Amino acid sequence: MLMNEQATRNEHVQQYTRKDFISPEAVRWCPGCGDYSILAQMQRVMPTVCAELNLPRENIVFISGIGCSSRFPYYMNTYGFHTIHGRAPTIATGLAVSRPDLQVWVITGDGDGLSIGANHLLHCLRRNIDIKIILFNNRIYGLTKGQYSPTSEKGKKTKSSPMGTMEAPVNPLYTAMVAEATFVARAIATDSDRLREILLRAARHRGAAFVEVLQNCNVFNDGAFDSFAEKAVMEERTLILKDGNPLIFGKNGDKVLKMRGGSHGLEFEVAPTAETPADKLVLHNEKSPRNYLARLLTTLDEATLPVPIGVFQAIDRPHYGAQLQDQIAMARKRNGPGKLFEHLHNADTWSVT
Amino acid sequence: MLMNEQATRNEHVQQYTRKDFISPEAVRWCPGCGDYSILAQMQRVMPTVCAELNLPRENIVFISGIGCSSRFPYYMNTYGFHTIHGRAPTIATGLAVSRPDLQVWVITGDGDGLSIGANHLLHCLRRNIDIKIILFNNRIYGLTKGQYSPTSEKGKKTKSSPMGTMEAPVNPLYTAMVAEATFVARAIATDSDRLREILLRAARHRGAAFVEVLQNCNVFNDGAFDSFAEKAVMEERTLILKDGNPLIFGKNGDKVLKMRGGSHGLEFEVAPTAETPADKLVLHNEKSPRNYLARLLTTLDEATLPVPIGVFQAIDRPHYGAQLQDQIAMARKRNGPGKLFEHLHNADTWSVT
Amino acid sequence: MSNHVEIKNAVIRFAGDSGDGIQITGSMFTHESAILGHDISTMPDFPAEIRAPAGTLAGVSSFQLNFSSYEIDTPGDQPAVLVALNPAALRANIMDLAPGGAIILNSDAFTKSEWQKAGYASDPLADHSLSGFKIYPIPVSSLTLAAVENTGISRKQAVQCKNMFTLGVITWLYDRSIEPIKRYIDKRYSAIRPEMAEANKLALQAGYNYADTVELFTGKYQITAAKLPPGVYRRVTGNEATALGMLTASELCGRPLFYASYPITPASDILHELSKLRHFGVITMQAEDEIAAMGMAIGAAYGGSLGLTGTSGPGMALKSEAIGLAVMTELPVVIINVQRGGPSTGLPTKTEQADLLQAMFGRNGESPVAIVAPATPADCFHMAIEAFRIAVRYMIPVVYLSDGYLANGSEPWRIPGPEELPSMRVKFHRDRDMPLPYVRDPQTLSRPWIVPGTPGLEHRIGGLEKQDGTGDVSYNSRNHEIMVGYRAEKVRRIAEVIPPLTVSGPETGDLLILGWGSTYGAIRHAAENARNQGLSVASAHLKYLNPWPANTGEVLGRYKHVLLPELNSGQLRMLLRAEYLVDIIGMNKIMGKPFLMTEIEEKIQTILGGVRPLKTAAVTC
Amino acid sequence: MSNHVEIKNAVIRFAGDSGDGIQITGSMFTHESAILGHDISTMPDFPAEIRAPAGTLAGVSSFQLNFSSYEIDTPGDQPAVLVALNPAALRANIMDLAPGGAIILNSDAFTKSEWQKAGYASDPLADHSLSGFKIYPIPVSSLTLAAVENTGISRKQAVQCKNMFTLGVITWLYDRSIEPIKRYIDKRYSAIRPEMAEANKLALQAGYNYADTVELFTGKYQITAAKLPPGVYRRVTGNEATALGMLTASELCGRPLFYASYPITPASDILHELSKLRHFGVITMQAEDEIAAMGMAIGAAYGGSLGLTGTSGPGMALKSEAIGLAVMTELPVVIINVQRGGPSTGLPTKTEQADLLQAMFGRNGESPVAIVAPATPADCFHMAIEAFRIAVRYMIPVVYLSDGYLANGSEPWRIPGPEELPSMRVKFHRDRDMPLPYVRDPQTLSRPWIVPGTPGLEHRIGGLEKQDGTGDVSYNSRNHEIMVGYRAEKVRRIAEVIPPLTVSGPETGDLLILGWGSTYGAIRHAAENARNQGLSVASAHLKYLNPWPANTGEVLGRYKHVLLPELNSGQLRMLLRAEYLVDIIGMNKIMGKPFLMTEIEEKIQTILGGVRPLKTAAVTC
Ligand SMILES: Cc1ncc(C[n+]2csc(CCOP(=O)(O)OP(=O)(O)O)c2C)c(N)n1
Ligand SMILES: Cc1ncc(C[n+]2csc(CCOP(=O)(O)OP(=O)(O)O)c2C)c(N)n1
Ligand code: SF4
Ligand code: SF4
Ligand SMILES: [Mg+2]
Ligand SMILES: [Mg+2]
Repeated sequence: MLMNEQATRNEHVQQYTRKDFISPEAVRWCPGCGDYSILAQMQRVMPTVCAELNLPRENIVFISGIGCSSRFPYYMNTYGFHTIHGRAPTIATGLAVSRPDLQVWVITGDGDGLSIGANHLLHCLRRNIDIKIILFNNRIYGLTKGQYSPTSEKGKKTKSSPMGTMEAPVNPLYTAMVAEATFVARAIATDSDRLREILLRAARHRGAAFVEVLQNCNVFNDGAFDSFAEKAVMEERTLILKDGNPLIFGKNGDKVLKMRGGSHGLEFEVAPTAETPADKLVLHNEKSPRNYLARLLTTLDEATLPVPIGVFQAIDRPHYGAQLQDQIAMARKRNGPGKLFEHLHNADTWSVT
Repeated sequence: MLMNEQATRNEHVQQYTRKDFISPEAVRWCPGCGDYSILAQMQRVMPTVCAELNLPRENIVFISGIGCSSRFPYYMNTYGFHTIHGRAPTIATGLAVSRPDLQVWVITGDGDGLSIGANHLLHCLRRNIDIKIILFNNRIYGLTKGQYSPTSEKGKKTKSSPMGTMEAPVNPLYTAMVAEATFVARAIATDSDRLREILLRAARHRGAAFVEVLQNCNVFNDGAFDSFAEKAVMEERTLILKDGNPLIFGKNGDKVLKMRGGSHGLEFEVAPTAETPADKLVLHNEKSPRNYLARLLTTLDEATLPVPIGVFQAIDRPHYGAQLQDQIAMARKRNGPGKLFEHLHNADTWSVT
Repeated sequence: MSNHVEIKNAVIRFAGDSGDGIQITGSMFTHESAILGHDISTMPDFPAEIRAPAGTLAGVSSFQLNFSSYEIDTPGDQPAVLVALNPAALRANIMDLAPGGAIILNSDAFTKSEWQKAGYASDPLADHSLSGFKIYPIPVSSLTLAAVENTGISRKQAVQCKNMFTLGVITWLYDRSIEPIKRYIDKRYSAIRPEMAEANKLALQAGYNYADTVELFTGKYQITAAKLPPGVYRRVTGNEATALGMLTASELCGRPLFYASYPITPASDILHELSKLRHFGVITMQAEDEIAAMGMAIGAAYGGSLGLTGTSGPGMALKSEAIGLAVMTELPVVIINVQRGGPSTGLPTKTEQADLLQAMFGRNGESPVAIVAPATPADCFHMAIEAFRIAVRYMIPVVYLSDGYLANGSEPWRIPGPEELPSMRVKFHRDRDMPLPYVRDPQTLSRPWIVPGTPGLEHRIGGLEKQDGTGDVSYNSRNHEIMVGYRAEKVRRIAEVIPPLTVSGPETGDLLILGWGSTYGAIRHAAENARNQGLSVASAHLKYLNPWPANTGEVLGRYKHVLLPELNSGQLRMLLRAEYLVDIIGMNKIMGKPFLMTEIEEKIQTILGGVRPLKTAAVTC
Repeated sequence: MSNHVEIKNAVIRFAGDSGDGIQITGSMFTHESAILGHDISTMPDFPAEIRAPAGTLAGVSSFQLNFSSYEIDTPGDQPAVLVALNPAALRANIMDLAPGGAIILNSDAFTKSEWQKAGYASDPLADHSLSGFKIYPIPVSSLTLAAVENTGISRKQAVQCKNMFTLGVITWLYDRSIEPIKRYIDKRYSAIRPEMAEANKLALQAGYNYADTVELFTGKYQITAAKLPPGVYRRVTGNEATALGMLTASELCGRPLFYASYPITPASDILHELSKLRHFGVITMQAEDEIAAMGMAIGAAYGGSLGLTGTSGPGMALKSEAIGLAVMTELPVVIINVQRGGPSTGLPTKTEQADLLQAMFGRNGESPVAIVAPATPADCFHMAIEAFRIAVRYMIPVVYLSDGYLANGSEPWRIPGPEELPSMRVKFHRDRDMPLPYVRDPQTLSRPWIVPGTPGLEHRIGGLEKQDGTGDVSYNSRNHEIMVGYRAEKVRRIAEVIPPLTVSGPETGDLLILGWGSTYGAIRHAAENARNQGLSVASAHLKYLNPWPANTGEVLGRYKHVLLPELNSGQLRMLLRAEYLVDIIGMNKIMGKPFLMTEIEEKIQTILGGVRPLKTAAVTC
C-alpha cells in the first residue's frame, strides 16, 4: 500500500562514462595510497554496471564506516553516506531492505569491518542482505595513524604493540564464509583488470557480496602484500580462481594445489601439474552451497601456499529483502492490504453513546 | 614489581565435594529447564577440577552476560559476576589477563554470545585468552520470553517472527573454529557423563576453550534437540568424537562418516563401516592446528548427517596472558624493572634553581 | 444475600505464582469491565525471572485493576480486594491492601511448607497478623479439581484452572454475568485447546456457584458504567497503543514504517505487535543488538521510510553514538525508550522515569534531540503520532519516553476517526535547481529530505561536521559554531507547533503540581481531591520535554509553589530550575513503582500546611 | 643588525603542508625554548586526514608556541610571527596573525598553480592583501636543496629538509645558538638515518647563516628565562602527563595498572605511551572496540588492578552501558575522555568541552559517577592521580575529562619528588567474618574491595539491583530507593576529600570568572589583565566536576557577577544554575578552538561596563 514510488526502475538508463562517477570533492588520501586504484576501478566499472543492470546513477548508494578507506563515498558521484565506525552494514541494511530499488555498496576497512564492526558484518552476511561489501584490507589502522588491526600478522610491532602483537589475525574471507555469505571474493588493489572484473561480478550478485581488496598503506604498513602481489612474483605466488577449472597456477600453469587426507586430517599441498593425473585434479566450484573446498581455499597459509584471487563462492539464495517482500505479499493475500481504521477497530470494542 | 600477591597458588588445596559448589541462592529457572543439568554437572565436576589443578575454590570465577543461562554464576558457590548483555568475554578478558592465578569461566547463551556479543567472543577466542566459555544453546531467547535467536533454524515462527525467520542460522562451533579457538567442543545438557567429561577437559585446557552445550528450553522451544538428543535415537543420530579414532557411530559402530571429493568440491557421506576398508577411514585428530577435517566436522547438516559430540579441537598455543607475561619479563630484562622516579626523569630535563 | 451495595469504583488485585495464570485472569476481568462501560486502569507486575521457584516471593505475579463509574487514570492506590492464590502472594501484597480490605485466598495452599516457603514464621491464617482485614478462605485447589474432574485433562492442567475458579467468585461478587467470559474463552481457546477451554469454563462456573451458595460474602457490589465521551472504545496497553500510533503515523505520512529492534523488557511487545503488520507493508527487523537497530532505522530514514527503533534503558545507552549520527545527518528517526528501573540492568520489570537526562544529554558533543512522553496507556497512540510529526517536519531524531507502567498498564481508548488525526503528508525534495542537502527551510530550519533515487541530487552526508548549505565536510571554526547553533535552534522552534501547557484547576494559585510521563493520573487526581477539599491546587502535565511548550515558564510563574513529582531523583526538576531559576519542589520516588495518589496528597498537605515560599529569580535567561 | 630587542614573550606559529614536518619543527624549537628556561605553552593543529592533497587548505598543519620570561598558561592569542611554507599555510593562518605581525614565507612555493590551489584569486604577494603585515619572503626550497646537495639523499628527501632551514632562520631571529638543536638531531636520528640527520643539520645551518647574512630582519629578539619555581623540569603534553600520572597512581596504590583502549583521536597517544611500560608490569590491551575496552577495565578492577580505559567522545558514548555496570557493581575504574569536537564524528582533531553532560548523565537510570578535569597539560599528571585516589577510596567509576587542546598542547612540568605525592595504598577486604560485599564504610559509604582469590569471601555481583549489605539480587522497592540513595550520597561525600575552590584575585568583588578544564590559562590571565587595569575581577577553576568542592556555592555568592566561559553551549553553567539558582552568565565558543585571552577580556568589559546584576534565589535546595 505504501510502496515506494522509486520501486520501479527507469526503462532505459542513460549511457554513463567514468567521469559521471567522479565527485567534485578533492581526494584526500596520501599520495601513493592503494585506495586510489580501488576508487579508479570502481569509477571505471560503474558505467558497465549501470548499463548491464539498467540502473540509473541516482539509484546507487555508497555507505561507509570510519577510516581512510571509508572516505571513499565522498569521491563517488552517487549518493553516499559516511557513517560511524563499524556500523555501515547496519545502515546499509536499513536502506537496502526498505528500498529494494537501490544498489547499496558498503565500503569498510580491516579495522572498521573486522574489529569494531565484525558482528554487524557477520549478521548482515547471514541475513544475505542485498548489499555489496568491499573491505579494504591494509592490515593496519590508517586514519588513526598506525596501530595494528585485526588482520595484522602476529608479532607485528606498531605504535600500540611496541613488543609485537599476540593475537591470531582474523581471516576476512573465511569469516565471511562461516557467516554464510553468498558471494565471496578477493582482489588486489593494484591488479586493476581483475579488480574491475570482481567489482562487476559483485554488482551483478543479488544478496550479500563480500569482497576483500588487499590495499597497500604506504605510510603505515608499506609493502604488506609485496611477497605475493608484486608484479615479479605474482604469477608464482597467487592462484587465480576460475569456476570449473582445476587449481592450477605458476608460469604456464605448472603447479597445482591438491588436498591430502590421512590420519592427521586434511591438508593442502602443491604439486607439479605435469605429475598430477587430470582426474585427480580438484575443480573449483563457485556455486555449490555446501562446498567445503571453497571454504578451505580461504584459509591457505600465505607464507607457504599460493594466495587465491578471484571469486571463491557465488551462490544463489533468496536475499533478505526478497524474502521480506514475499512475506508482505503473502500477508496481503491472507489478510488483504492493511486498512488503518479497520485495523484500529480490529479488537474487542464497545460503544459509549 | 607490582605482581599480584595471589599469583602463587596454594600448595595443597582442600578436598572439595559437590556441596561446596552449591551457593545459598535459590535456583530460579523454570521447572524442567535444561540449565539445571548443566549446573549439576558443573557442581559435580568442580571438586575434580580443583584437585587435579591444585586450585582452591576461591580462585574460580564465573562470569556471565544476560539471559536465563547467564543466571548461572549466582548458583555456583565461587566468585561470580553477572555482567551485561553480550559483554562477559570482555570482563573475563580483563580479569584473566590481569590475574593469571584465577580460573575464569564465561557462561553465555545463544543470544548473549552470538547476537549482541558475537564480536567479543570472536576476538577473545583469537586472542586465546585463558578462559573457558560455555555457551548454552537453546536456539531461542528465554529470558525475554521467546524471540528467535541467531541459532534458531531458518523459518522458525516466534513472537518476533510470526511468519518465520529469514536468516541463515549461526553455527557456533564453526564460528569458534574460524576465530582460531584452541579448544572447541560440544555437549548435550542431558548427556550428563559426557558433559562432565567435556567440562573437565575444558578446565584443563590453557587458553580459550569454547564449549557449546545444547540445552532444552521447555517453555519457549521445547524439544529443539529431540531429533538426535532423545535417548532412543541418540546412538544412531550422534557421532561421539574420539581422538585418533575413525568417525564411527550407530549401533555397534555400524556406520562411518567419510569425505568425498570430486568436481563438485568436497562433501560428507555416511557409509556402512563394514564396507569401508580400515585404511580408508579418516581419523579424528584433535591436536593438529591446521586440521581442516575438524573444522568441517562442525558444519555437518543436522538433518541428514550425525551430530558430532565431544572435543573437535584441542591444540596447544601460548595464550594471551602467557605471552604478555613473557613480554613483561623481556621488558624487565631489557630495561630493568620499572622505577617510577627514574622514569619520570627519563626525558630531556632541565633544572631551575 | 441479595444485599446490593452501590459503589463508585473498585480496586482489586489478583496475585499468585508466575505459573498461576494471574495475568490472564486479570486481563479477562478487565476486559469484561471495559465492555460493561466502566473506565478502567490496570497495572501488572511480574518477576524478572521467567518462572522463579513456585511458592517463593520471587515468583509472585500480580495484576491490579481499578474499574469505575467515573473517569480514572490510575490503577488505584490500594486494592480493596486481594485475591491471593498462595502464601507468597499474600505476603508480597498484603502491605498494599487498604485497611479493612478483603482477602480472598486459596486455603488449600496454606500448608506449613507453603507458608514457610513464603517466609512466614507462623501460619498467617492462624496467628493474628491479618486481623485488620476481612478474610475469605476458599479451598480453591480442591474445588477446582473437583469441578473439572470429568474433562479428561491431566492433574497439572486441572490445577491450572484455579484462576478461573477465583474469577468466577469475583464475577459473582461484582454482580456480573459470567456469560461474556465464557464467550471470551470460547473465542480465544476453543479452536486450539478445546478440552482446556471446557475445563476453564467449568471452573469459572464452579467459582461463581460457590460464591452464590456458600454465603461467604455479606453482599454484592454494583458499579454503574462510567460516563465516558461517546465513541467506540477498545482496551489498549501502552505498548499496543504505541505500535498502533506508529502505524498510524506511517499511514498519515504516506511513508512506510520500518521498525528495527532488539528484544528487551519492557519494550519487546512493540516488536511483537508491529511484526504482525506485514500486510501494511510494515517492515520489522530483529537486529543483532541495539546499535544495529539504531543503524537500521537511520538507513531506512535516509531512504525515505519512517525509521523507528525501540528499546529500554540499557539499550538506549548502546544507541547513543548512533543517535548522534542521526543528529548530525538530520534524519527523522524516532527512538522509543520504554524506561525501566536502573542503573545498569537494574530492575528490568519495574517502572522508573530515570532516563530523561540520558535522552537529553547521553551523546558526545552538543547533540540536541526532541523528546516527547505519553501520559497514559491510551495517550501513547497520540504521542507516537506526535513523535513522527515532529521528526519529519524538523528532520530530527525524536526520543519517545514511555515506561514500564505505561507499557503494560491498560485503559479504554476511544478510537479516533480519520478527521481527528493530524495531516502530516511528507514531501521529498526533488528540485534539481537546489541540489544542496543542508539548505534550510527558513521557518523550521529543517534541511530537505532528499532520498537516494532522486535524479540530479546525488550528494554525500556523514558524521563529520557539515558545511552549511552544501553539507560537505567542513572543519571551519565559524561554520561549526553556526551549525551547532542551527541544530539547537531547530529544536527550540519545535515549540511553535506544539500545544501550550494547560492546567487543570485554578489558573493561578498556591500550588501547581507539574508532571511528565506516567505520573499523570496520580497527580491529576491528587490535585482534584485537594481542590475538593478547598485547596488552591492546579496540575499540569508536560508531554513535550524538549522543547517545552513556549508558555511553560509563564505557567510556573503563576503559582506560589511548584511541586514536581518524578520517579527519579529530580531530572526534569533540574532542567526547569536551570532554565527558569525557579525553586521547584521535588518529590521523588525511586522504588520501581508508580506514585500513589495519597502520597501526593500528603505532600500537598505538607506544602500548603506552610513551608517555604517559592523563591524566584530571573524567569528568563 | 646587532639590534637586540628585549621582549617578554613571543608567540610564533609554524605552518605548512602535512608532509612538511611542521609538528617536528615546532617541537624542536619548543624543546629548546624550554631548556633555555622559558615558560612555554604549545598548540598543534592538524587535519583529520592523514595526508590531504599537498598544497590545499585541507592539508595545512600548524604548530603554535608561546615562550616567555614569565609564567604563562596559554599558547598565546595571536602569533606575532607566522612561518608559512606554502600559500595554503598562509591563507589558513593569516587571520590569526597579530596586526603588523611578521610573515616568513617560502617564496619558492608561491607559484601561480600553488596559490590557486590554496584558493587565492590572485598572487597574495603581488596584490596588496598583506599590506598590514611585515613580509619576509625567502626562497626556502631552493636554498635548502642547495644546502644539502652533497649529502647523497634523494630530491624528495632534500625537499623535506626545508623545515630545518626555517628553523635555522627562526633560531637566529630569537638570538639563539643552533648547537642544541644539532645535538638533538644527532641524538634522535643519527643512529637510524645518519644521512638525513646530516642533511637536516646542513639545512638548519644554512637557514641560520642566511638570516645572519641577508639582513632581512631589522633586529633580533631576546627573551630572558622565566622565573619558574625551582626544580627539575621536562616538557610534557597532556597525553604524556596523563599516562605518567596513571602510572604514578598505580605505583602509589601498589596495584598494577591495566589499560584497555581502542584507538581514537586525540586519545590514542595515551595507549602508545602506556604500552611502552611493560617493565612496570603495566598491561595494555588494544580492545576490539570501546565497549570491550570498558569491559576489560571493569574485569581488571574486579580482580584488584587499577582498571583504566581511555577514549574520546564517540567512544565514550559506546562505553555508557558498561559504565553503568561499574556504577552498579561499585568498582574503581577510571575512564579517560579526551574530548574533541562533536556531535557524532564531528571535528576529530579539534578541541571542545561538550562531553561534560554526557559524563554526568549519559547512562540509563540514576547512575552517578565522579568527574575530574585537568586544567593544563602538566596538571594532567596531578589529576590523573586524583582520579584514581577517588576511585579506590570510594569504589566508584571516575570520568577524567581532558580535551584535544590539553592532550596535544605542552608545557614545562616540574617533576615532583616522592614526598609531594599523596599516599594512597589500597587494601583489599579479607575479613572472613564480614563476608558481605555491600556493607559500607560508614565514612565514605564505599563497599569493600574483595578480589577473587580471597578465601571464604566467595560472592556474586552483577548489574541487577543489589540487596543492601549482602549484594544479592533484590527487586525490593524500599531497598532500591536506599541503594540509589547510597550511590548518590557516596559521590557527594567525595567533597570531603577534595580541596576547596580557591580564587585568584579578590575574595569578593564585581566579577568571578569560573572555568573548568583547558580554559584555565586564558581565563586566569584575562582576569589578571583586568585586575591590572584596576577592575575587581577574580578567577576560579573547578577541577572537580562531580562533586564540586563543598564551598562552591559560597564562592559564587561572593561576587556580583559570575561569568562561566566554556567551549560548549553552557553545560557546567546549566548544572550550577540548577543547583544554586544563580544567574551565571555564559560565554560560549564552539569553534573547535580554545578561548583567546582577548575574547574573555572583551567579555569582562561588556559585563563590567554595566549589565544586569546577578539575580540570586535560594542558594541551597
Ligand atoms: C567509535 C569510534 N572509535 C574509534 C574511532 C577512531 N578510528 C577511526 S578510523 C579507525 C580505524 C581505521 O582502520 P581501518 O578500518 O583499517 O581503516 P583504514 O584507515 O586503515 O583504511 C579508528 C580506530 C572512531 N572514529 N570512532
Ligand atoms: C543491552 C541489552 N539488550 C537487551 C537485553 C534483553 N535481553 C536479556 S537476555 C536476552 C536474550 C537472552 O537470550 P540467550 O542469550 O539465548 O539466553 P537464554 O535466556 O535463552 O538462556 C535479551 C535480549 C538486555 N538485558 N540488555
Ligand atoms: S594512511 Fe595509509 S591507508 Fe590512509 S590514506 Fe595514507 S596511505 Fe592510504
Ligand atoms: S525460559 Fe527456557 S531457558 Fe529460561 S529458565 Fe525457562 S525453560 Fe530455561
Ligand atoms: Mg586498515
Ligand atoms: Mg537462548
